[in-house]
Amino acid sequence: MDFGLSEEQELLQETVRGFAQNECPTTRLRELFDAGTGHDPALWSGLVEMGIAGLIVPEEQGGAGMELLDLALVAELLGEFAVPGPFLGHSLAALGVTLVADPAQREAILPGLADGSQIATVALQESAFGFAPGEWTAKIEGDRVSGTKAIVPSAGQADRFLVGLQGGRLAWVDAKGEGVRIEPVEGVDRTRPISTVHFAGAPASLLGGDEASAWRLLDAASVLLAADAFGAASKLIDLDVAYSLSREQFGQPIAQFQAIKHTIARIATDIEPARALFWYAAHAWDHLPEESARAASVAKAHLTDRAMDAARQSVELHGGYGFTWECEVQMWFKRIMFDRSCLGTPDRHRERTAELGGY
Amino acid sequence: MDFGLSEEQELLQETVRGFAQNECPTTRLRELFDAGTGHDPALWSGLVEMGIAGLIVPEEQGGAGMELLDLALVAELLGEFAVPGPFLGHSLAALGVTLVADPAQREAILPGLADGSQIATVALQESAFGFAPGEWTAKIEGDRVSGTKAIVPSAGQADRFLVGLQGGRLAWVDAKGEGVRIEPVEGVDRTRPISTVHFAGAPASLLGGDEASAWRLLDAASVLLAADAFGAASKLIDLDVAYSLSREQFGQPIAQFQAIKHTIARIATDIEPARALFWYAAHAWDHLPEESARAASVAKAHLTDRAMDAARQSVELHGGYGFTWECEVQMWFKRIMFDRSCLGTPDRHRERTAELGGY
Amino acid sequence: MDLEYSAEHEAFRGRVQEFLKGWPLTGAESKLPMEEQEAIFRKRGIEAGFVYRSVPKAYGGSEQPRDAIADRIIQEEFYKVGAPRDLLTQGAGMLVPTLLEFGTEAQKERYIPPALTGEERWCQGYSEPGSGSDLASLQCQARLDGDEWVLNGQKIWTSSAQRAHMMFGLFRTEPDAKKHDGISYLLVPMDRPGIEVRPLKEMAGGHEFNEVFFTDARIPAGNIVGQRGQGWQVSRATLVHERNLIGNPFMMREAFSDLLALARSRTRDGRPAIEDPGIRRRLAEIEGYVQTCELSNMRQFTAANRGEMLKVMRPMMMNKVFSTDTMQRIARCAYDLLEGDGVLAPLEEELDKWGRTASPTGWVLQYMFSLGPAIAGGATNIQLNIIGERGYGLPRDLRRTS
Amino acid sequence: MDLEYSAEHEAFRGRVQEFLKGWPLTGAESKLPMEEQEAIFRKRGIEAGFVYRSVPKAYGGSEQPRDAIADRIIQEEFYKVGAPRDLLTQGAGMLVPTLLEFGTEAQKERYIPPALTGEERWCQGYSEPGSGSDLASLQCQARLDGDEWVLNGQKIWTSSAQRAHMMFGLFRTEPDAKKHDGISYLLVPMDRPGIEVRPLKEMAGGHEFNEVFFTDARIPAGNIVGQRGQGWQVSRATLVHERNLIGNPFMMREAFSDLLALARSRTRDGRPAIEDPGIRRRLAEIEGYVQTCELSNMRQFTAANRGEMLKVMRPMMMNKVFSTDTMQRIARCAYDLLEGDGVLAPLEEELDKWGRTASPTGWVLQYMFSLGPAIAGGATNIQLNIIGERGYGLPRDLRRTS
Repeated sequence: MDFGLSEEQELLQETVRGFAQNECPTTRLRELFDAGTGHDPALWSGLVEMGIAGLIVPEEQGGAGMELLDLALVAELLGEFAVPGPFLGHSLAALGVTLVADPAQREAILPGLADGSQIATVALQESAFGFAPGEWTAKIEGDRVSGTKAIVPSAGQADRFLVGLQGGRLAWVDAKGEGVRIEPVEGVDRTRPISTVHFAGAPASLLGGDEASAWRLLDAASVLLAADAFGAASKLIDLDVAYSLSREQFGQPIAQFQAIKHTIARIATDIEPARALFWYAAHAWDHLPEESARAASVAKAHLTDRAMDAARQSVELHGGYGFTWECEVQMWFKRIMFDRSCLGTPDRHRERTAELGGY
Repeated sequence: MDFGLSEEQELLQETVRGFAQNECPTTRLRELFDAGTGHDPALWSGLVEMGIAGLIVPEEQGGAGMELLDLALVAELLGEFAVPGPFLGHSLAALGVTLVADPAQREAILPGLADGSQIATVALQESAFGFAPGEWTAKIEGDRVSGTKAIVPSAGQADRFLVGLQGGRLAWVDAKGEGVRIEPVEGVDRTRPISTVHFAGAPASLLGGDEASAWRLLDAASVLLAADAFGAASKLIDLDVAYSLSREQFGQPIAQFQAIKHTIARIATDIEPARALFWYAAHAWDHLPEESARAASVAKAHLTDRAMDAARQSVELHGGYGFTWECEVQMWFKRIMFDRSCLGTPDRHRERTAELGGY
Repeated sequence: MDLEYSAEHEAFRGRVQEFLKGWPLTGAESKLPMEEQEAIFRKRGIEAGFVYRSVPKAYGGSEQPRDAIADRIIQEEFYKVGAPRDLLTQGAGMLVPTLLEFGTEAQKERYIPPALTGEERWCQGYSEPGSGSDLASLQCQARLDGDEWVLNGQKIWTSSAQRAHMMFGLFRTEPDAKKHDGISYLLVPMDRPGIEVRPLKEMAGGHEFNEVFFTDARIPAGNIVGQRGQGWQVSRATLVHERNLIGNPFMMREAFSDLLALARSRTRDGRPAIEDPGIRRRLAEIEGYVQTCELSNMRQFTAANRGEMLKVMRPMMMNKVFSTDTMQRIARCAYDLLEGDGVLAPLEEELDKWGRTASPTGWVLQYMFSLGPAIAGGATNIQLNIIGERGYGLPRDLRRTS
Repeated sequence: MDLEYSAEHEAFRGRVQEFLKGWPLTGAESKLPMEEQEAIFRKRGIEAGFVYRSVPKAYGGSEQPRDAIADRIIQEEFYKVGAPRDLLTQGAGMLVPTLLEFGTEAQKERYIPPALTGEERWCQGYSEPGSGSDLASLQCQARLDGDEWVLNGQKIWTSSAQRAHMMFGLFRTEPDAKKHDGISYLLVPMDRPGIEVRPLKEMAGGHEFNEVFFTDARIPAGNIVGQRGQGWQVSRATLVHERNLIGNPFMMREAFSDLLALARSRTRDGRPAIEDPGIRRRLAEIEGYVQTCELSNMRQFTAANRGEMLKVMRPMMMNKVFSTDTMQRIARCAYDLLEGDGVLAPLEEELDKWGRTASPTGWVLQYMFSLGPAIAGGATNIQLNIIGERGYGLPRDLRRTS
């Protein structure tokens, strides 16, 4: 009975933190953010070298065979440093393949994902509203996939797409192959670019799966997005504290004003205890199948919503500066907008929580 | 084009304020509150003498023939001083009779209400949930009324009941007559006692009316309850200001702490501008029939909800003392609970606002 | 209380409506660039006595007798058809009233007419990096050198500076005087050497604000309004104007209508979102706030019209916090209705429109912009201090005494 | 991370469950008054090693090796069947740990055993009218006169004082020392002449709190815990306990279950309220807070168990504000579900139950009680100061220096 991180997990977080501090400090993040490509090959290589690309890929296929909790701990730190890149889509694609592919397919696909020689991403949600597998309409006929997918993360960098089909099945599609048209969409979060992807008879391998496995994949997505939002919100608290101590008004740091102090204390109280939500949701995904779906939806809804509140408060706390492109706050504000809107808003996940909880 | 009070109306408010200050100061209110009868014959006589009992009764029947706005301005002040007594039920009963009775009935009933020789009240809502005329089930057969009514204000003091019947019709019933059983219910607001009233073939005069006229009566009730809640919340702001200036902590008045100062500023900002809501709803009832229903529901929902927020904040602001029976705050807290719960909660009135607004 | 207009005012409204049949322009005029069309129509409005009513004819206004109800009718009717009336620019809206009160005859003649037409564009130089809500602490210097002021320092949050010909601003001219007493109100041509405008990009991507740097920039000694050291008092007049501009109730009602339209067009569970009971209640609750803004505004308008402003000092102080909160409620609800479209970036072409919107990306922009008012023109915390202190007699904040 | 219990602990749970088959009592014992039944069972729990595990056998505890997981298992299993375990009274919960840390041998022997059984009931005398959240400013005096302390002054918010035999309290014994240094921790028999208890009725109508007045009341000089002037430090230990007591996650989950039950039983538009989509989302949002309480508690529990409390200092500081907010959310939602029943007064017989509820009047009571925690044990504003200052290094409030 132990609800805490292992030494290995704390070390993993320290390692990723050290990497992010060195390779993605705010100055570098700012360059990438302004450039707007949402990708930096060097950064991604660094993560690949650390084994992040294959963290959750089984050891037999060259991965580290770790659990969703480990991946979520990485996601937290990538959120904290707003690290740009294809981590989210790539991790979910690897997870999806692991979940539903047969041994031969796994053997064919996963080693390339684990060693980073290929980047993959997921194409699941089809509109602003639908994200549930029951709403997916993409079809496979023979070995050709057709359909349109919205909010596909890092599609421009991807070599392969894991595509959600009617009935929750998943297919594997070559991003550079025929019948695939990537339509970049300007997303608000410039660290994780999005596209609409049109598949018109694109050659594909059907991997298998059903609605249950598709939900399982979505639950993992919820956990990673919740962890990312938590990391981003933690960073905002740090920025708030630093700004309130350095910014003077009426001859004293604004932190001296109780209204400012209490605003920060309230943001922190909203966020810090909720760290346990994504820990638990990840652990439940790994070990407590009966709790897993509900825990994932609770974590996604609660953490992304509270993080959004924190972001709004942080902008206000930074005064006029908070409203500028120059102020760091906006980069995390937008990161959280992505986490909150992508693959089911808090409302959607609350409706699911109620449903699963037998309200 | 003028959205403000007339000199007469300001004078009316001054008069009622002077009366309440003299006859119902907090010390007297406290006695009545602790006694729990929710009535003080001397206080009511004073209001009768000032013409409040017949304020809205037509001049032909001995009343002052004033408008709902005037009555609402009185209600505001009765809320501000939490004046106990049958004002609400009596005023609504007089209004209801004026709305639907035929000339002979008006002549028979209204003079007694206007001169205060009789006290009347309304028996409309039948359960915690239903308050809309469409949900009334009380029946009249011949000249006998049967049915059960909940949350009847000041039933113990009433000589007559105005009873809502199926289809929104209204009947006039002798409170002391056969077939009437008054079951006092302990209400949280000890300034306006409530009862469940059972009518079992009680002799009655059918006055007439339909769902539309019943709604009109309910709209007037919404305006009066909203005005009462506004007055109560204004009083709470005064109490908050006074307490925060007098109570010392860490060697200074707690008003010196920005958190306290801002709490008061926020409460006041929630309440003060919303004064215009009950003014408008009352004026619309008097002169703008097309706006009237929606304005009444908006005012009831918004003002009673904001006043409830103000009450909770005021308790917290008063610290441990705020939690006691001794602290004045509780009397207005409970007054507002009544205003908010009686004849349709904010949720109910918002659903109606949406419906009427063609959302 | 009477929400009807008098027969005289209804007749006046008729004249306004009649006049407004002339907008939009027709024929050859309708082919002109929009800016010219607006200038033409505004000029006609002045001639008809509907535009710039409080500005003397000598300076280009229509010099009408004070009549708040007529003003309101004009506002309503012009708003309905979107016709050009008084410019709400910094120049027409803020500089002109200040000059009318404090300017010399020569200043009025020189500056007011082109500010009214918009031919000469103005920006406001008050805020500085070190003095956001604390104007009295400003540092920008003006030193008199012969018959010229020499300016040094930095202004920030200068909106439209990139397009402005002139700036009215506050500069510290008496370094030895106490905080409030050492400031003067100067008029600065933006084309002088030593003045540099740098854009401040907003988080949403637009560019409305700027930093303005002064390095030994020289302007004539006569470009001062009021006396030396009197700038603080001179500027108060325009600050009051600024505060009143915020919280336009028409804007609020329009934003709410747009929100309702959004709720009708978005989907929940395969049906219009507006049919969801939870959304309906949330919208109705927001309408309570919107209606409060409108009606509180009407109450203040009446008090102004009656000359009883003292009676509405408290609600006036609250306008800004209240309307900011209300706009945030609207924008948040809209953002929730966007669902997955909340990941979209505002479109380039929408960035300059702080106004109505129908598109998802426009709502994303509103969602970010709705944070702006909490910051602009005095942060919410400062406003709450004002309400608590001036409105309810609570003590002022303590200051560090080191 | 591993939410399973080890085989040893599962075996331990088995033993606890086996033991708990003895509750409720049966046969002749079940006819005894409930208080006696509880005493009997609690005694058996001590003998079995499940109750008062951290108290030495010499003083009536069961003196078990420290094992936080075993404690948790006991808590879970006892809670499930509602069996009597460690009393959470002021005596057992707060005085006993203090005496164990600071008491003399004689004090331990005299006071701990009857506090554990509840035969001797204690109340806490900290708060005073002039020092709510600011304990160090307290004024109640104790003057040494020969071999007796002479007490004068007033305490307030003394819960259960009307039923207490003894009070542990803070008194100013060194009037010349600095604020914190002049306070001593005294043990006061409540039956002494010169002590008067007056009830403080709560707004809901109940009577749990009191004022206690001292007028030349005399107690033996030896009734002091720790040294003279050390009372502040002695009391900190129990304050830490008090803070931890607030925010029981079981209580939160139960209250949420009760809320769900209420939503099932109430009607909206002729159907169960729980079918309303808006209510469902609101309930699910509240569950997010409830789950956060539970899991944050579990995280803190693990840290305590590992001896890594420093890692969870921040969430620990937040427990009180967070759980108070969450209980308020629950009570508010319940109050909305009550609709018209929100006018009802709490029933007399419910007034002493601060716990679970199924009746509308019980929820009205909860609605009022949910305000209590924001006030008790340090108001929310003070807690926010602590979080900001100790948790995040922000500066302390300024004080008036007059």
